[in-house]
Amino acid sequence: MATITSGPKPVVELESATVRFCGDSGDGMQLAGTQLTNTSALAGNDVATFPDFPAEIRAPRGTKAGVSGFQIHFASKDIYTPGDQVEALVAMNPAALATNLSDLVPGGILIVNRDAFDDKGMKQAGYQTNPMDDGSLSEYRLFQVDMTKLTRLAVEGCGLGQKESDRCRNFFAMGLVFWLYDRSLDPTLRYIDAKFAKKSPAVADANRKALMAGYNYGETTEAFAAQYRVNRAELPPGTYRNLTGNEATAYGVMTAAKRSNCELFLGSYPITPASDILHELSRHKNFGVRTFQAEDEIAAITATIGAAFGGAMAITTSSGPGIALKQEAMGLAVMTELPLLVINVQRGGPSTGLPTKTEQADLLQAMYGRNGECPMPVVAARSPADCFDVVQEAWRIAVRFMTPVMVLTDGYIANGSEPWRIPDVSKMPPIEVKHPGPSHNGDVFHPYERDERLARPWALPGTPGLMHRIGGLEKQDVTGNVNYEPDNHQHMINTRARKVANVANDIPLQEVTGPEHAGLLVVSWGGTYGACATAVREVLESGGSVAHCHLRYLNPFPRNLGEILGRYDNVLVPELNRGQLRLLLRGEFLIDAIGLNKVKGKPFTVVEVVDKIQELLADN
Amino acid sequence: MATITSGPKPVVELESATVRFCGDSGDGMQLAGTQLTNTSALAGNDVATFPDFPAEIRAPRGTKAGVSGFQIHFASKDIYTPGDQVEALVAMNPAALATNLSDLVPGGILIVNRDAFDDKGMKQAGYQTNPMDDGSLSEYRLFQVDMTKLTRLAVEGCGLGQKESDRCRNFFAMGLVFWLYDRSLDPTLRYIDAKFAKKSPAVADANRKALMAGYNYGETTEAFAAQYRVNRAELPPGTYRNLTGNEATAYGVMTAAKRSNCELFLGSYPITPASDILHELSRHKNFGVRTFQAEDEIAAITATIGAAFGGAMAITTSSGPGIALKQEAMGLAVMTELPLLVINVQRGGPSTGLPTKTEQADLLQAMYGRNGECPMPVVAARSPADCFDVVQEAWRIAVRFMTPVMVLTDGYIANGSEPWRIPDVSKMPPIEVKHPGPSHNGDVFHPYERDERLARPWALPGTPGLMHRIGGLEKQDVTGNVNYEPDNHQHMINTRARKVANVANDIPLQEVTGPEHAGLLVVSWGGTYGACATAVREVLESGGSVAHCHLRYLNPFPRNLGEILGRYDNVLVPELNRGQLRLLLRGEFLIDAIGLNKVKGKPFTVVEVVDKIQELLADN
Amino acid sequence: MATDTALPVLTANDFASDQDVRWCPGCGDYSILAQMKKVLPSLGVPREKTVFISGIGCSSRFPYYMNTYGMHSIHGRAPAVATGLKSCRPDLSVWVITGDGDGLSIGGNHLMHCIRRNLDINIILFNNRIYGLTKGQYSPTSPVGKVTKSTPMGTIDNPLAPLCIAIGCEASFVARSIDTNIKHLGMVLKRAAEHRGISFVEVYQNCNVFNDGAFDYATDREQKFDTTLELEHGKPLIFGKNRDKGIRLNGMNPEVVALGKGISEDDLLFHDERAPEPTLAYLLSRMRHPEFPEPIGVFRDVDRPKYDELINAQIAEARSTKGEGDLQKLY
Amino acid sequence: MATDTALPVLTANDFASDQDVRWCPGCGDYSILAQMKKVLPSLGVPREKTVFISGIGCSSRFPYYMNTYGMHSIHGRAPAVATGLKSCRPDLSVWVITGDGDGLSIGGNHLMHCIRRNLDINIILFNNRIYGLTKGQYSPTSPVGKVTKSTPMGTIDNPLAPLCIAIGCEASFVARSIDTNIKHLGMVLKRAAEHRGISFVEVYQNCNVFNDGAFDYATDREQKFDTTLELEHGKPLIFGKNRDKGIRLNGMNPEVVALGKGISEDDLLFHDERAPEPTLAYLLSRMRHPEFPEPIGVFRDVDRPKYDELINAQIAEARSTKGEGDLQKLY
Ligand SMILES: Cc1ncc(C[n+]2csc(CCOP(=O)(O)OP(=O)(O)O)c2C)c(N)n1
Ligand SMILES: Cc1ncc(C[n+]2csc(CCOP(=O)(O)OP(=O)(O)O)c2C)c(N)n1
Ligand code: SF4
Ligand code: SF4
Ligand SMILES: [Mg+2]
Ligand SMILES: [Mg+2]
Repeated sequence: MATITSGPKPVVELESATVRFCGDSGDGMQLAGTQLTNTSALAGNDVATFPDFPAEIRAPRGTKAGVSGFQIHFASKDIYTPGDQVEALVAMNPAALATNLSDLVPGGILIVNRDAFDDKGMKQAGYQTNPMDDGSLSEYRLFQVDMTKLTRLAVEGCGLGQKESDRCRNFFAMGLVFWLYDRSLDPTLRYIDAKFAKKSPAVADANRKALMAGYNYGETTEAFAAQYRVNRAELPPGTYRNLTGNEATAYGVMTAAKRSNCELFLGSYPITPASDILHELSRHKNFGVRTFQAEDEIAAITATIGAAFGGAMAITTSSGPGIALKQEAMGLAVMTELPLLVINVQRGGPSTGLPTKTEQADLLQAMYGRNGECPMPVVAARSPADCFDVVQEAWRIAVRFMTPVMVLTDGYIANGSEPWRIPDVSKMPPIEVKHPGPSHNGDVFHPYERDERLARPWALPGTPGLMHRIGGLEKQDVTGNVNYEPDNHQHMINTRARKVANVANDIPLQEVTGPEHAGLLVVSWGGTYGACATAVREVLESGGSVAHCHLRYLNPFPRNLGEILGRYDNVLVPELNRGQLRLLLRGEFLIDAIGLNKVKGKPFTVVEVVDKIQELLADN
Repeated sequence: MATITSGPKPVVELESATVRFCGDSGDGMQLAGTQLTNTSALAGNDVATFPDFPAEIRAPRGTKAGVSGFQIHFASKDIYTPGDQVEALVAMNPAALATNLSDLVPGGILIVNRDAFDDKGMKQAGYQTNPMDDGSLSEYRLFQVDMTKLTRLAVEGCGLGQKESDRCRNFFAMGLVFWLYDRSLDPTLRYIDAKFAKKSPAVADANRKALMAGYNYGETTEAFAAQYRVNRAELPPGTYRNLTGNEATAYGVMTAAKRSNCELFLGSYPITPASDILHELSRHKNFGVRTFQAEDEIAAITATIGAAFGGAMAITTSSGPGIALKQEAMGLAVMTELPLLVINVQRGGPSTGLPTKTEQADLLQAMYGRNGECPMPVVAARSPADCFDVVQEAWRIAVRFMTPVMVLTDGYIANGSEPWRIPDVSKMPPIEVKHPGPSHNGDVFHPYERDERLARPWALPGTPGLMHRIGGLEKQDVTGNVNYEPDNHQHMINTRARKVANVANDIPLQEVTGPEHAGLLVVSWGGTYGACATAVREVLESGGSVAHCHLRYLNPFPRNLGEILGRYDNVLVPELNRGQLRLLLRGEFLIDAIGLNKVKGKPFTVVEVVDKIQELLADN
Repeated sequence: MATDTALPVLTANDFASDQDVRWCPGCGDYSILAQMKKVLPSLGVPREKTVFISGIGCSSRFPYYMNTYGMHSIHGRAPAVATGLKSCRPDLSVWVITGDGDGLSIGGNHLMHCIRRNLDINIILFNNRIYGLTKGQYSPTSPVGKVTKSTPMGTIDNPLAPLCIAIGCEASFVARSIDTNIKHLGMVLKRAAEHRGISFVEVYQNCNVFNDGAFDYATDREQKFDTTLELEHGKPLIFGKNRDKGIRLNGMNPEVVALGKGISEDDLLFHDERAPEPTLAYLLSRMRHPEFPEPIGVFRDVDRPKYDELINAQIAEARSTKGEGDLQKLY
Repeated sequence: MATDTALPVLTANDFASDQDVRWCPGCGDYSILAQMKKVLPSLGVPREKTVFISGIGCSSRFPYYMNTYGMHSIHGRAPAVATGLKSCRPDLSVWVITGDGDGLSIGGNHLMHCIRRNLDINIILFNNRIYGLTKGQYSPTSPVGKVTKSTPMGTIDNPLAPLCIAIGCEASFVARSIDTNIKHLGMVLKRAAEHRGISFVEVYQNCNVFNDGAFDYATDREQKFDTTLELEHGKPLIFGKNRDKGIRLNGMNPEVVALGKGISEDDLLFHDERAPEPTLAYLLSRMRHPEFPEPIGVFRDVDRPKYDELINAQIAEARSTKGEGDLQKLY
């Protein structure tokens, strides 16, 4: 297979690069982004990505509402975010240029498909005059490329109609960018083979040609003076692959099932941005994964409860509105003390809100969304790859304490991706699950007789002698019989609360990055990890007195959290909500935590966090 | 109609009396209690009641699970609770005696139906020997009455079978108690006429005879040495009637509908203890009340949203589990900014929990049970009669700010009753509702153009020129068009929050009973008002340094709450949950509020609150 | 464990739990419970392999009284709970107990989808045409005009016919019986248990406290022969104390005819449980008192692919084609 | 306001909102939207008296494109929203727009209860046999074996037939049409609007992105005459390019017969929209491709009491018997 090695032009070495492809939903920008991501990951870079697509299935072609983008940040150092600003922007049409230009750094590389700038296209984008001619782009390094024409030329003779030919444009754009960043074409050529060679050789051939054409265009034309190169990053040794958060979640639950030797059952109802977990898991039936696409979210979780009663590793996945619908049933899971996972891929709310945008506004719903005193452990993933670890940790807690556990991720990390260090399955410790064996002494079984952690036995239907009934009415401790006595109710309310509190004894102590004592402690949770970690690192490097504490465990909090919070003059809690963790910290620890809150459907930029930190440090 | 005036025996005057009828679910104890309650209310006493019945429809006759009780506290001073302890207990069978005796004060009056103490009955109650003979009741003033025999004798010749005859026993018991407390029989005789005279004269006649027989038994037999009398209380002038919380809620919404000149629509699905609101409202169709018994709670609230869109005063009623199911739809109401009431008659949780028991554990669900940042005003009623005022206040807020409002009551005040001062309809101020009129200029209507309070216009379908579409997706301010722009989302998130915060400017300042400064401030909300108010009064009378602040408005808090909290050395928050208001107060005001928490399905006793207050005052 | 699977001969009492039964005296639920306890030992399924799942309602208290595994879940969701359980544990014999409110009001959608998927479980719907546990509001099966706590002027909702719904979803087994008709009820429960795939059974149940006598027409010694009709596979539709009346098809519509005077059994509509098309079953499910005698017995009993079998078959197929999953390869 | 109620003559464009339509190019929803805009002006209902309520889905974006009142509510709940609105505002003409997922999956129960109550609204179900908005999972109407994002090995759920469900709930008006058959679609929408009581219409709609060609058999120039059958009241069931085939009743089962050679039109099954019993409509709703041509047009059109009329009639009756409510008296 053809391998093109770097050509004659000078190569500039960079520590990191941030590139964004943008165009119409139909232009295949997500694919372009994914290819550059995987290629960079294979090249040993650390990468972080941010796909951003419209809520509409497909808005009218050429409109701003229809613009789809994919941003990749790849570097030779370790990075945690897809980058605040774009250094190279590829715009396939006027609408894409209009909606994305503001993110391009001054002096940044701007590659535009000139052919798309006809009157209609410009009108849809709201351009009176062609921005490439009216000087409005002068502050950027503009490269006007007739991508449509060039692609058509390149694929001539592949026997494609014009429509199909134009579909190859994204490969041309990829080729050009790959040349610009000195990336190998091999992974993409392999992808083309795997994807199209059989189905339609003509298309495969055309895509290949377009890709090459783009690459050669960069190399041969005068337009581009130099190439850039980002060397491999010093990641911990191991083999890596690129993974999105939803993929990592799916792999994580499959791995947890294996480690606990359980059959895996997923009860789910499709909803953006959680559906991909269902899609991924449904592809792995040979792992004994049963996926049940239910009639609604309530059926999804109650089926999950049924599966848990039967002894499966049972999980349900959804997002905001669907989670709201599951709350009553979560109460049943708490009452029956069955282990299961409720995975909430948070999206923009309230109500239907902004389905394809990210947010962190379901933390309090996770804590308090149910009727009555109904405690559930809550954990949150901090990055795409972290989803893999967090769901396994959640399952460990669920079975050890016999309780449903809420796992929070969000649209940003669910769709975003990063390199994931492939673990060695044989080295993973088992997740211990105990089921009481048959009993023949004829005694009545006690389903609510508890162990030292206050967990009840997970007795499975089919086991002789352990017949018992559970349900949502208050029950007598030990016997599990329905019971309305005042003291028993108080005892059970306390017991359920203490059981969840006990989880704190089974999780690691909270760690802090940065100094033991400082002017400011940044406390974050979930998907804002990347921005906060990067921001704190930058401020530390510039000598600021700040530390970072990122919470994976939100209920219960780690045992030492209160002590940690006490060590710092100020506490800053950046959240993509109006201050939900902040309320919990204030209420539990009575500290005057300060909030940095943003609810725009977008993640924090590093700069936003840095500025707030500097502001607070300045105030002192 | 016969009126029996007080007889020869001496009459002891009391300031208050606490009486409890208890027996099998089939023994008509609720009726007995209600009659004594109404009679006492008519006699001008202040009264407070506590009906307590089993969750089972009808547990096996004679079992402890089947015991039903009704407690009445009537007094010549104003009272806020049904009384901690019982001064006179009427037990119709062994199970009732066994389960209720512990609440009777030492030296208290104990009236027992001797006939019910056969072997079977005593076995079911767990008595080895007859408690009336083994001296175990010696510390009480025991009166053994052969109620069954006496009743049968009394109703002889009314032409009833034995089963029906025995059904009259509760009237015999009533008669006896009425004599004991020197109460008029007239209201009960009137009740008998109204209820049975037409349907079955024989039954009416028998009940009348049984009632008289009981009364005469007290007067004529030697057994009872004296009568007791509780004089009329010094209640504010006006005409009073006795009302349960659910009745008051129903009357309140009907009154609010009238005051705002709206048609009333109730969308509801039956659930204990909220169903009686549906039952009551469905009886008043001539007030233009439309009651829709929906297929489930989700249909109930979404139908309510549809009715609100159409311009009705739309409300939905439910309890814990049903409220959990309504959360997603509440989000739609918040997003569409339509006025409606969600009334939650709280019951014991979590999950199905203790359906007939009371609890206050849905406050945080009310605040945070929805996905995304989804603020809703929350108000709570403090007593049965207060429900009448609170729902009207809630509706005033809902229409003035165009927002759904959550109203919290609980099983204790919903089923309990107290005298309610009948208001003068003609003197009630209207609740102002504005609907924009037709527009003929052909301009596009702006459904999200706001007034100074940030409320949007309530434009009704049918109005020419105002055609518009609303929904659950994020919308552009002013135009109301679907909009996913980051800054608009932030703006709308802030606007919805500010709008709810603005309610604080339209509600009265928080008041405090007791000293301006003191060692302790008791902060309560909802149905615990009575116990807290009484406890604080007692401690104040005994010279303790304490004050009481009862919150009707839970979101937003009154503007001056923070300032008030600051004035006291300590803050005690008694709640029938694990500290939900406490969390909110700590989180918002960073004060180290102390909790008195009880989750037993029962209200606080005054003593429990007094003891805690004394303990805290002692610590200082 | 051989001893356990070797099925010691069990009696009805072996299936009784240690909890005392808490329905109102005289409630129809008692006799359904009694018949269930009588039928189960005859099925050869050990107690520990039997699971009762219910929602909320008087009827839904049922599982507490059975010495089997059970879950008294939440209102309306039992069919969904059962779907998760049976999909993972096809080895279990799963029964769903529900009421006319639990199953047709809040739970109607789960019932519908569970039936159309043909999950191999038995659903018994106790139809007392009222909400019992919440003390007497009308239900989706209450007749129009019914005065209840929530409808003082009578209901205005046209009732749902449970069997019409089940047949509309292509239920593979559909039957009806009556609480007091204990021999017939026992037979129907046994047939339901024996059928593979979804078995949907409506049982007329008297709520003597809040809807007493709702089914007197069908239980009354005198009337019942004229108001009900026992379906028998392959037999003509005959009823009446002296079996002198029958149902004849007139076009698409059934009509009541008197036998004799020129009309013989052969002129009558013959019952066919196994008719591949549900149209006949649908027509029978539409026959209502007082116009018609109401059919009881098995309306439909056909074989269809079962959800729990299919979901596990796909697992097996995937394993045989792709081989047992290997995480290390997957990563 | 006379000027408004005096109905200025409106055109399709008057019913278009100012929002640009955001469906994929080529989506079947466009032609349904076009027909709706065409039909509405002919109904004589002013725009401000018309309300469109939808749930969530591509189809449910519909209200945004109409210059009427509208609500894009939450997933599956549109029928319930409409129930509250229509009960309080019988003066409005209310349309519910839903999809096969919105209406039959999460919303199945509300649909069922709304239909059985016979609320006087029109429900249009866009059936594309897929979840469009969430990008291609199978829906309750997807055929068994359908490979989708969530069923890589094919679905195992037996699909629901929307019309069977509607008829099982005694819908008083039931019809079916096809997005591309615009004349027929317009006719059906008009008939639905004219019917008083619930009008349930299933529209075959092509999702050209996630389920392209699902209905080719019914739209293809060549085949459609053999694969669909236009129902006409009082007419025999005839189909085929040369109208040379018909449906005959064989016992309870329909069968396809060739006309001529001994079989005349009179031997065929005749359509009767107004049959009081829904059995015929049910039988027709069971006819499926490829065994049978699929009937399109009006299956059933009968008159039944309407929920919104009844609920308001009780108010009126209460007022006339008890007199307008007086709070002071009540207290
Ligand atoms: C979510 C929820 N909504 C409402 C209720 C109250 N509720 C309990 S049972 C019931 C209906 C019972 O009727 P049915 O299913 O016919 O059972 P029955 O008591 O008649 O046997 C209702 C409305 C509940 N427990 N949970
Ligand atoms: C409570 C809730 N659950 C799930 C979703 C995600 N969702 C939106 S539309 C849809 C199904 C759409 O299918 P259909 O009703 O057939 O409409 P179509 O897009 O095919 O027109 C789903 C699952 C949601 N928005 N809300
Ligand atoms: S209320 Fe009716 S259904 Fe419930 S237990 Fe009593 S009699 Fe049976
Ligand atoms: S996804 Fe399908 S249904 Fe949705 S708009 Fe596109 S083509 Fe239409
Ligand atoms: Mg019932
Ligand atoms: Mg669809």
